[in-house]
Parts: sequence; C-alpha cells; structure tokens
Amino acid sequence: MSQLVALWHSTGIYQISIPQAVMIFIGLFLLYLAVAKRFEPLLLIPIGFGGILSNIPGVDIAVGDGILAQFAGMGLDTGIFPLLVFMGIGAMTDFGPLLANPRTMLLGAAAQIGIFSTLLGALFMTQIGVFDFSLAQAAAIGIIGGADGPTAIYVSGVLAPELLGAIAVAAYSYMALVPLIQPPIMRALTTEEERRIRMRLPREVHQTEKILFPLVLLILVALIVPGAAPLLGMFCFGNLMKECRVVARLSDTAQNALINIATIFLGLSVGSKLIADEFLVGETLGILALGVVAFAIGTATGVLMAKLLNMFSERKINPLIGAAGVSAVPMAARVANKVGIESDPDNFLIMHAMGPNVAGVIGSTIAAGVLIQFAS
Amino acid sequence: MSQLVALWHSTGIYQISIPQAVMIFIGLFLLYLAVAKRFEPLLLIPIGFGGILSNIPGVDIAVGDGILAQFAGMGLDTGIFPLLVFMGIGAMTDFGPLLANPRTMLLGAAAQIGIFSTLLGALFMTQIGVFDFSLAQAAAIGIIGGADGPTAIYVSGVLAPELLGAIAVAAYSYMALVPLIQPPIMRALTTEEERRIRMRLPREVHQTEKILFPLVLLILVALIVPGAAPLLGMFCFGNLMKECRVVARLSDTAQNALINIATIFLGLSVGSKLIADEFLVGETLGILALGVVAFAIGTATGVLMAKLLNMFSERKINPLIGAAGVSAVPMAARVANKVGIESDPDNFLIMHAMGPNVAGVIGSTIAAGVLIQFAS
Amino acid sequence: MSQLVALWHSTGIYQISIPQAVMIFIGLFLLYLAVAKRFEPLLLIPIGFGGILSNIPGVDIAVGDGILAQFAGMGLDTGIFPLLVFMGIGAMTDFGPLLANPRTMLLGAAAQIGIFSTLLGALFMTQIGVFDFSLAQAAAIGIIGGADGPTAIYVSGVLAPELLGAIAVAAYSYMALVPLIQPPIMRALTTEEERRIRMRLPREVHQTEKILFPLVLLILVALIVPGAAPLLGMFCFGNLMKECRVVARLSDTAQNALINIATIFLGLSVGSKLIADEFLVGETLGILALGVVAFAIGTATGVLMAKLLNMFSERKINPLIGAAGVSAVPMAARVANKVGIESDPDNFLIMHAMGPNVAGVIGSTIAAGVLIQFAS
Amino acid sequence: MENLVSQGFELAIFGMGTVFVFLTLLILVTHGMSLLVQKYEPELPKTAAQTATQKVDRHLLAVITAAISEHRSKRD
Amino acid sequence: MENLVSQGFELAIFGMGTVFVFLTLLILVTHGMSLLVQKYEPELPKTAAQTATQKVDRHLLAVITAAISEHRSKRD
Amino acid sequence: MENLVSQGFELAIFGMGTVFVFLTLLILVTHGMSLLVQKYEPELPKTAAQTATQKVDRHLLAVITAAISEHRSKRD
Ligand code: NA
Ligand code: NA
Ligand code: NA
Repeated sequence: MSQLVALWHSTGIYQISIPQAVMIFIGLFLLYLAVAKRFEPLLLIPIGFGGILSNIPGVDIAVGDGILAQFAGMGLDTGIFPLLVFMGIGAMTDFGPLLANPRTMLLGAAAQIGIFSTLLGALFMTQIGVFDFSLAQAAAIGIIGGADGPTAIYVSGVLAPELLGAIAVAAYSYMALVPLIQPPIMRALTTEEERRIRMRLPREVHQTEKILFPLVLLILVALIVPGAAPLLGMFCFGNLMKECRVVARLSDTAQNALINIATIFLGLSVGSKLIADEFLVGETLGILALGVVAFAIGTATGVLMAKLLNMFSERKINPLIGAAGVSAVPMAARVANKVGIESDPDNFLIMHAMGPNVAGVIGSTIAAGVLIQFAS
Repeated sequence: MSQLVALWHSTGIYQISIPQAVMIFIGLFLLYLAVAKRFEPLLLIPIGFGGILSNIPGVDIAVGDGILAQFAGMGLDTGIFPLLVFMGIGAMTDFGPLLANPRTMLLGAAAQIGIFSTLLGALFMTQIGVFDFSLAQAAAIGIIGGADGPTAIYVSGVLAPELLGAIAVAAYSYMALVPLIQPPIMRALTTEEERRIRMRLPREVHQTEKILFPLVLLILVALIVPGAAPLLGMFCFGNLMKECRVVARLSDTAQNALINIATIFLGLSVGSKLIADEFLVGETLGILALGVVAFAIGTATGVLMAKLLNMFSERKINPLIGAAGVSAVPMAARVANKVGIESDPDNFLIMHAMGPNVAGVIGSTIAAGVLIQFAS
Repeated sequence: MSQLVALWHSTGIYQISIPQAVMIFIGLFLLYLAVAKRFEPLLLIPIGFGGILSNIPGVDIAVGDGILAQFAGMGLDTGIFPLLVFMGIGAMTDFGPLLANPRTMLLGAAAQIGIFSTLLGALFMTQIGVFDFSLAQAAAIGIIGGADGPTAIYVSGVLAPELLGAIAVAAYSYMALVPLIQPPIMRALTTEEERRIRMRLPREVHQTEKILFPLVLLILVALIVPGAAPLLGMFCFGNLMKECRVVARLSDTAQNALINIATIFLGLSVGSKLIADEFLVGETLGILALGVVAFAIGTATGVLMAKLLNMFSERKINPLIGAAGVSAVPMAARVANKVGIESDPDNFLIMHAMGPNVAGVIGSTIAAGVLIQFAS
Repeated sequence: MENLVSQGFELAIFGMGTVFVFLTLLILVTHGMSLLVQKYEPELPKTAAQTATQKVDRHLLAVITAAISEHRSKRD
Repeated sequence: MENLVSQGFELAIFGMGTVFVFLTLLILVTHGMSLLVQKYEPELPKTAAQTATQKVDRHLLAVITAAISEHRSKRD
Repeated sequence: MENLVSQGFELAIFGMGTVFVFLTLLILVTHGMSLLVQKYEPELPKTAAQTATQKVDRHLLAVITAAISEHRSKRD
C-alpha cells in the first residue's frame, strides 16, 4: 500500500505546481507561435520545448545535473553558443550592399537609440518604484532593442543572467513581430512622397573589398571599443571565412552543421531559464513592455535619421530603409520593401535596406560592447 | 644498455597482460561482427575500436587524461551522448503507423515484460548465490530487454556505470541477433492460420496529428512518469523538429551531423568501459545470459498480447507484429514481415509492425523512467 | 569629464602596447599568406584571426574566461581537437598505394631523420648558449620536421605548451612552403637519369587489405610503441570507418562536419597562443630557423634512402618520391610529381609518391610516440 | 536477500503496471487528439512547399532514370 | 535612485556617442579602403573557380529545368 | 649541458631505431597480410552496393556531361 502511495507521489499530477503548469502552457504557446505563425521557429521551437521540459515536476532537467542545465553550463553561461551562432550568421552575411553605400551605416547607428532609451526607461520605472532594476539589468533589457537574438542573449548572459529567459523570449518574439510593430511607425513618420523616393542602383563591389571589410571592422573595434571584440570578432571571423573563398568547407560548416548544432543547444539552454520561479515574476512583464518600446523607438530614430541625412545630401535616401537599421535581419529589410511597394509598386527597396540592416547588427554589437564595459 | 632495457620495458609486448590481450581479441571480434556480419556497425565499430584502444598497455587512453576517458567524462557519465543520439532517432522516427492504429501500443507495452522478468531473474540468481547483483544493477541489466541502445546506455549510466560496457555490448549484439532470436519463438507461439492474418490498410494520418503527438506524449509523461522525461523529452523534441516542418535545417542536422558525431563519441566512450579489469568478470557472463533471456521473453509476451487482443476485437491483429514490440527498430519490424511472408508471400506486415515497433521505444523509456525513479 | 577620461582609457588606442600591435600585424600577415598565397588556409585563417583577437587590448579573449581561452582549454590542452582532426584525416587517407608497394614505407621512415636532427640542433644551440631549450622543448621543435600539423600541435601540447603557438605557425607555414623548400634539395641529390626512372604500375589492392591495414597498424603500435597509440589510434579509427564501408554516414561526418568543426576550434585555439608576451620571444626565431632545417634534412634523407634502396633491388625507385616521405600530404607528393615531370613529361610519379607520403604520416606519429614517452 | 527479490517483485509489478497504464492512457488521449484533428481539419493538407518538392523530386528522378537507361541502351 | 538614472543618462550619452563615432569612422575607413581597392584592382576579378562553378551550375540548372519541363509536357 | 646533448643523442638514436624497426616490421606484417588476403580472396571483390553506386555515378556523370555539352553547343 505504502508503495502505491510512493508511486502516486512520484507522478507529475501529484507534484505539479500551478506556476509550473502555467509555464508549460507558455511553452506550448511559444511552440504554437513558432509552428503555426512561423515566429522565428529556429529559436522558439527549442526555447519553447526546453521551457516545457524545465517545468516538469519531480525530475532534474533544468537544474542540478539535468541535461538542459548541463547544456546551459557548457555554452550559455560561458557565451559559447551565442558566439558560435553569431559566427554562423557572419558566414551568411553579405556586406556588399553596405559597401556599395557606406553612408547608410548611420541609419544602423540611429536605430540603436532604441537600446539606450529603453535602458533609461527601465531606470526611470525603477525610480518611480514600479520595478526594481539595477543598471546592469536595465542595460540587458535595453539590448532587446538591438533586435539581434545572439547579441541579446550574450549581453544578458554577462550582465543579468537572471533575466536571460525573459529577455530572450522578448527579443525573438518581437523580432518575429517586426512586420506588425514597424509599419504604422514608418507610415506615421514619412510622407507619401518620401516613401516613393527611388534610390540609385548600388555599384558593384569588388571581392577584395568584401574580404578586407571584416578585417577593417575588427581592427577598428580593437582600437575603439575592445569590449565589442568577442561578439564582433566571431561575426567578422565567420564573414571572412565566407568571403575569402579559400576555406569553403569551413565556411559551409559554419553556416550549416555548426550553427544548427549551436542553435539547438542555445535554444534548449535558454529554455532551461524558463523555470517558473524565475520567469513568473513581475519583472518579466516589465521586460516585455520595455522590449516593444525599444523596437518602436529604434524604428522611429532610424527613419528620422534617414530624413536628417536627406537634408544634407543630393542623393536622397528613402527613409523607409531607416527602419531596417534595427537589425532583425532580414525581416526588417523585407518590411521596408513591403511598405515601399504600397506607395510605388515598382520601387524595390530590399537591396537598399540590406545595408542599414547589417549596419544595425554592427551598431548593436558596438552598443553591447559599451554596455558590457560600463554597466557590469 | 640501461636505455635499451628502458626501451624494451616501454613496449607493449613487455607490458601487455593476458586479460588485455583477451580484450583486444574481443574488440577485434566485435569489429569482425560489425564489418563482416553487419551487426549494428554504427555502434559496434566505435565500441570495438574503443575497446581495443582501451586495452593498449602502458598508455592512458581510457583512464586518467586519456582521450577516451575524456570523451566518457564529457558525454557518457553525464548522459549527453545517449540523449543526443535519442534526439536524432526521434527526428528519424515516423509515428504515422502508430497514429493510424494506436491500439498496437499495447503490444509495445507487453514486450516490456522482458525487462522486468530479467530484473527478477538477476535478483533470483543473486539470491541463489550464482551472482551478486544489487537492485540497481539488476534493473540496468533488465533494460537490455528494452532492445533500445541509447536507453540501455543511459539507464546503466545512471544505475550501474560499472556494468555499462557489458550492458552496451549485450544490448547491441542482441539487437543485431534479433533475426536469429525471434523467429523460432514467434513460430512456436502462433498457428499457421494466425500468421496468415491480413490486416486492414492503415488510414492516412494528418500532419497535424504528427505534430501534436510528440507534445501529447511529453505532457502525459510529465504527468505520469516524470522520471522518463529526459529520455522521452529529447526523443519527442527530435520528432517535433522533424514533423513541424518549419525548422528543416535543425531537423536535418539532428538526423545527420549531430547524431553521427554523438554516435562516434558515444561508441568510443562505451569502448572505454571495456577495460579488462572491469569487463572480464563473472558478471559479464551473467549479463550476456540474462540479456538474451530478456529478448526472448519480450518477444513472447508481445506475441501473446496480440493473441489476447484478438480475443476481444473484431479487427484481428497478426500476432507476428507483437514481436516487433521489443523495439530494435527497424530490425524487429522487418523480422515480423519476413516470418509473415513465409506463411503468405503476399502479406506485407512491415507497415503494421512499425506501430508496435515505435511503441516499444516508448514503452521501454517509460520502464526506464520507473526503474530510474525507484531502483536508484 | 572623468567619464570622458574613463571612456578614452577604455579604448584600444589608449591601451595597446607595441608588441600587441606587432602581433596583430603578424596575424594579418598570416591571413594574407592564407588568402592571397593559399598557404594552408584551412588552418592559417583561424590561427591568424585568432592571433589578432588574442592581442586586442583591454578585453579577455585568449585569457581568463575569454572565448578563445575556453576553446583552448576544452580541446587544445586536452589534445581533443588535434586528435579529431587526425581522425578526419585518417578517414580521408587512402593506404592503397602504400599497400601496393609496402617497401616505400622505408622512405617515410628515413624522412623522420629531420625530426631527430632538429632535436639535436636545438640542444646544440642550447649548449653553445644561443638558446635555452629543454629536452622536451627540443623534441617539440623537432616534430615540426614531421610535416604533419595535428601531430606537431598534439606533441607540443604535451611536451611544450608554452611553444605551441610558434611551433604550429612554423609547421603550417613550412608545409605550405614545401614547393619552395624541397625542389632544390631534390635536384641537388639526384642525377637527371635517376629523376627519369619510371616505376611499375602498382598492383590493384583488395578492399579486405584496406580494411585490415588500420587494424594491423594499430596492433603493431600497441605492441611496439604504445605512446603513439592515441595519435595513430584515432587515425586508424578514421581510416577503418572509411574502408569498412558499413558506416558510411559516420565516415562522411568524420570527413566533413566533424573535422571542419574541429579545425575551426583548433585554429582559433592555436591563435590564442599567439599572445604577444609568449610569441615575441627569441625562442620563436630559433623555432622558425630550426623548423626549416628539419624540413630540409627530412627531404634529403628521404631522397637518399631511395637511392640506398636502389642499390639492393632490381625494381628501381625514382628517388624523387623519397622527398614525399616527410608527409605534408598531399603537397609533397605533388612536388615529387612536378619535379619528375621536369625531367620526363610523361612520367607521372604522383601515385607512387602517395605511398611514402602516407608512410611519412605513420613515421612521424611513431617518432612522436617515442618523444612523448622519453622526453616528457 | 529474500528482501531483495521481494523488492524486485514489487518493482516489476509497479513497473509493468505503470507501463500499461501509461500506454493505455496514451491510446485514449491519442485517439481523442486524432478525432479532434480530423473534426477540425477534415482534409489532408500538405504544405505547398512539400508537395512541390516531392513533385520536382519525383519528376527529376524519372528524368534522370530515363536518361540513364536510354544512355545504357545506346551504349550496350 | 536619482543617482541610478543619472548614471543611466551618462551611459546612454556615452553609448550613443560611441556608436555614432564608431560608425562614422567606419564609413570613412571603409570608403578609403574601397577607393584603394578600386584604384589598384580596377577590374572586377572573380576567381576562376567561382566563375566556372557558377557557369556550370547555371548550365546544369538550365539543362535539368529543360529536361523536367520537356518531360512534363510529354507526360501531360 | 653536455649531458643534455648526450641525452638528445641517445633519444635520437633510439627514436630513429624505433621508427625503422617499426616500419620494417610493418612492411613484413603488411606483406604477410596481403599474401593471406590474396590467397583466400583471389578475386577483387567489390561490394555490390559500391559497384552499383559507382556505375550509376559514372553513367549519371556521363549523361549530365553530355547534356551540358549538347546544351552548350546548341546555345553557342
Ligand atoms: Na541592431
Ligand atoms: Na523497447
Ligand atoms: Na611525417
């Protein structure tokens, strides 16, 4: 009889707590968004599934010697998984459009205002007593505005590991929501005439320029913002492997097997941070609210910077591509293109938007470097 | 002169012990079985080769800082390698036949009686003084009857790491021997008429059912047998990646690069447990003897369960597919098909046998979960 | 104001030291050699890039918890990365030409004289006070003459980790320089008539011979030089996976995803040893000087051994293929072919040179085994 | 020792019980899930991409097979 | 607390400043690099291997596409 | 110091000795192994799968090559 009781006590039905059940539903909801709505499925499927596993009662999966805890210890707490993913993204990135029109880098810079405004917002809400965020936590929340998954995970791993789960979920969810968040802001800040601006075809770019660019970028980072060197270094390394064309097999592995393996492990590791006790706290709501503000501000400042540049230059920029400066590659560039087509069906902005789009990646890693150096 | 002596003393000829030589021959024999007889070569080649490396005298390979000891420490003692292999198998598994005819899950349940009978056998032999197994060791030996390599390795890693080498070798050898072990038992327990039973074509299965099934399975595991969640969780995760069709690149990597890498490391790690001192003990003979009994009982109970189900149902099941309930995917299903064809050359049972075959995988992970929860 | 100072102090421009700047230029130079001159790009690109990253001031990349320091700790200090690369090379190696003409193994033996002469040279220079190398360091330097990257890295990781960066750079640079270093030596030591010697077509080799060879080799290593077993064991394991043809998926992964991943990590890890303080020392010049001597002597002794064999045999060997005995697969074999064609445009030596070429790999791992056993 | 066998017996009973209870529940739940899916998604939808890929693959295979056999028949 | 917001303000100013300074410098350096490359490598050289591969790929694609459509038209 | 060079000399002698002894033994053992294999497996058997694959590959290559060159000649 006592054994039957022990058996009953071993079941999940007996042991499960309400918060664990809620988290399992949240995990299922993330999977639903990923599968049915195509919300960044590459990350949200492992994160959602990992989140479910982490909240199964009576068994150590995300804590102690559990498999997800081991994954997190191996590659999330150490930064290895996000850096490998970033290396792979580097190996998939084409800097050609940016090299053809380097001026658009300023759009990628402006969009980072979203990061710092959100940081201030988080601290302001702490001051008025709504939340209680430290400087490091506020910085980690701000980086959601960078619209760059691995960067957000890497930075929050360094600055605020206790918020990592919520920040990662917010970052990927909002990246998926870019087609909903951005267009109203873009339309509100531009005139019909501006949205019709046609840009000149970009010049062809030498392969040599493409090979030299990641090195130029790395050296400049080393000289100005060394704190961004781990992130941008791995990114540039991936890009150099791709562009130099003499290590095709390494570049191919970095773009396929290695980034896929790192993505699976990264996603599951992030999922291990969705333990009920850590996720179901008031701060998570604050993070979700501030994250969407960060995206909105970044979008607006990108568009406004384009308009500012147009005041000083003959070659007009279509301000819609400024919105692509938030990163969210390549979603934001596609959104710019789509909104442009609404005003002029023959005006394809996608190539022009790719420049600020990848500049946004550079911009947010620089911001990340500053935050890591001064907020930790 | 003394240097020449030192040189001589450094050779393997001088240092090798009889047990080491025996183990090297056993390693070569495993390689022979794998290469010439196609005995589960994916695992037996790394295991056999690792076994040879581990018994080379005068150099640390499977102990201390040796490379195989490091592999084992990294992924065998932690459970990572078998779980990754299991994830990959999940990504290769099609639950379609099972979903078309869920009733055949009971065949996969019945075949697990082999696991528990063997556990009892091991304890009985301990009681009569033939061997000296603890409850945990008996449970680890029983799991050989699960006919599922990664599950057997994972369970014995948790319950009886000192027996892991022998259990892994037994499990994979008997899985390879399924075409020899099963047919006589299947023929003995069925009539010619039963073996001729034709089953209805299974219905077509929605993709949505295939996507939901791993989640349904996971939630049920979480509620009933949380101890099985790490194993079944990784399996279901692999399966979800495959079926959801929005992360094809992750599914592809899980089925190829990642499972292959994990298999190489897992095999070599298991090989590192074939050190003479640990393998050449009386217990190994007991494990080998009990393992084959486990397979035989599982086969018999699977077949008998099918006959039992036929007593209560109009839609008759060909009892041969009950033997596929032991797992040993897809070998046991092929054996069921082959024995069926002997009686009726036009009766193809393979599709029907795949249902109990994958149900057997689920069944033995549930059994594994119970054993881990109550025998450790 | 003080914040502006802090910002300025955080820049690389403020913090960089001359040696760091020099090392960054050396890293860029290695990248130039790799990309523009095709110097062993698979390794020199990650090494060069890693070298740059390691010398960025003000951020921990190659030390402490830095990403490259972590990679090095994971797989370089433990020997895992070079052994995995070696396994992959084994899975790409065809022992067919060697099996068709086993006698040419002696050429691979003779070329290893370069290793031991260099060891003596290093000790002699220590005696005359030019450098200060220990026996272990001298042995690690000598192994550059093995012309085999992973072996050199593995041995120096065991015997002289403080010299690893310089030794790896020297080894790969000289392997790339084989087409410049070898031809003058080959021409000087052979007559025109010798260079015209045509060799008989090699016999066809059974697949069974190819399957058995890695096992025969492993057993012989186990009996004679167990110290070489980790290196040669992984090599033979890779080769067996390839030749046995029953684990094509594992062999494929060993030759692609796994070796590529290991190469990326190995290169970056070696790059982490190019920290200015450790690399910009007098010893590095000594290593570079001794390394080229090692290559030259190995080339010469290989050629001379071929001439010696011709004195005792009817079936003449073209002495040019003796130079391929240094390893540097397949570069040295191609060089032998090219020099041969200069004397007789219809005399293709490449197939004949592949035998000593792979024998050179075996020879230098045996030498490595002896050095590890007796010099550490 | 006696104790060990009885412990094992208990474990076997509970273990097999759990396996059967679990798989029986799984049959029921799976069945229910399938009914729901079939009710709300009566057709068998295949993703467009998948169908297209399969079609191309099958065609391509047919074309290549045909080309090879034609080539062989010419050669022989 | 007051202090925290002012710290954050400083960080935001310096942070955005660094981002803009960095990207402005990057524009200049990149521009210079591009000019140098265009000066010393006036043509747009593509590596032989790459061009060859692309050509083969394009041809192969064309051939296979043609074969498939021919096959389809026959079949229908 | 003298000592170090003499140690190195010993190591060199023993090391090269081991390398030569090892590879000489390997020649003998390999030769013996090859003789045994050739005695008991006189034909050169290739696994069925492999031969089939190679045949298909060679054919496929021939077919594709032919198709490409035909296509090119048409185009030019
Ligand atoms: Na960004
Ligand atoms: Na089973
Ligand atoms: Na060599």
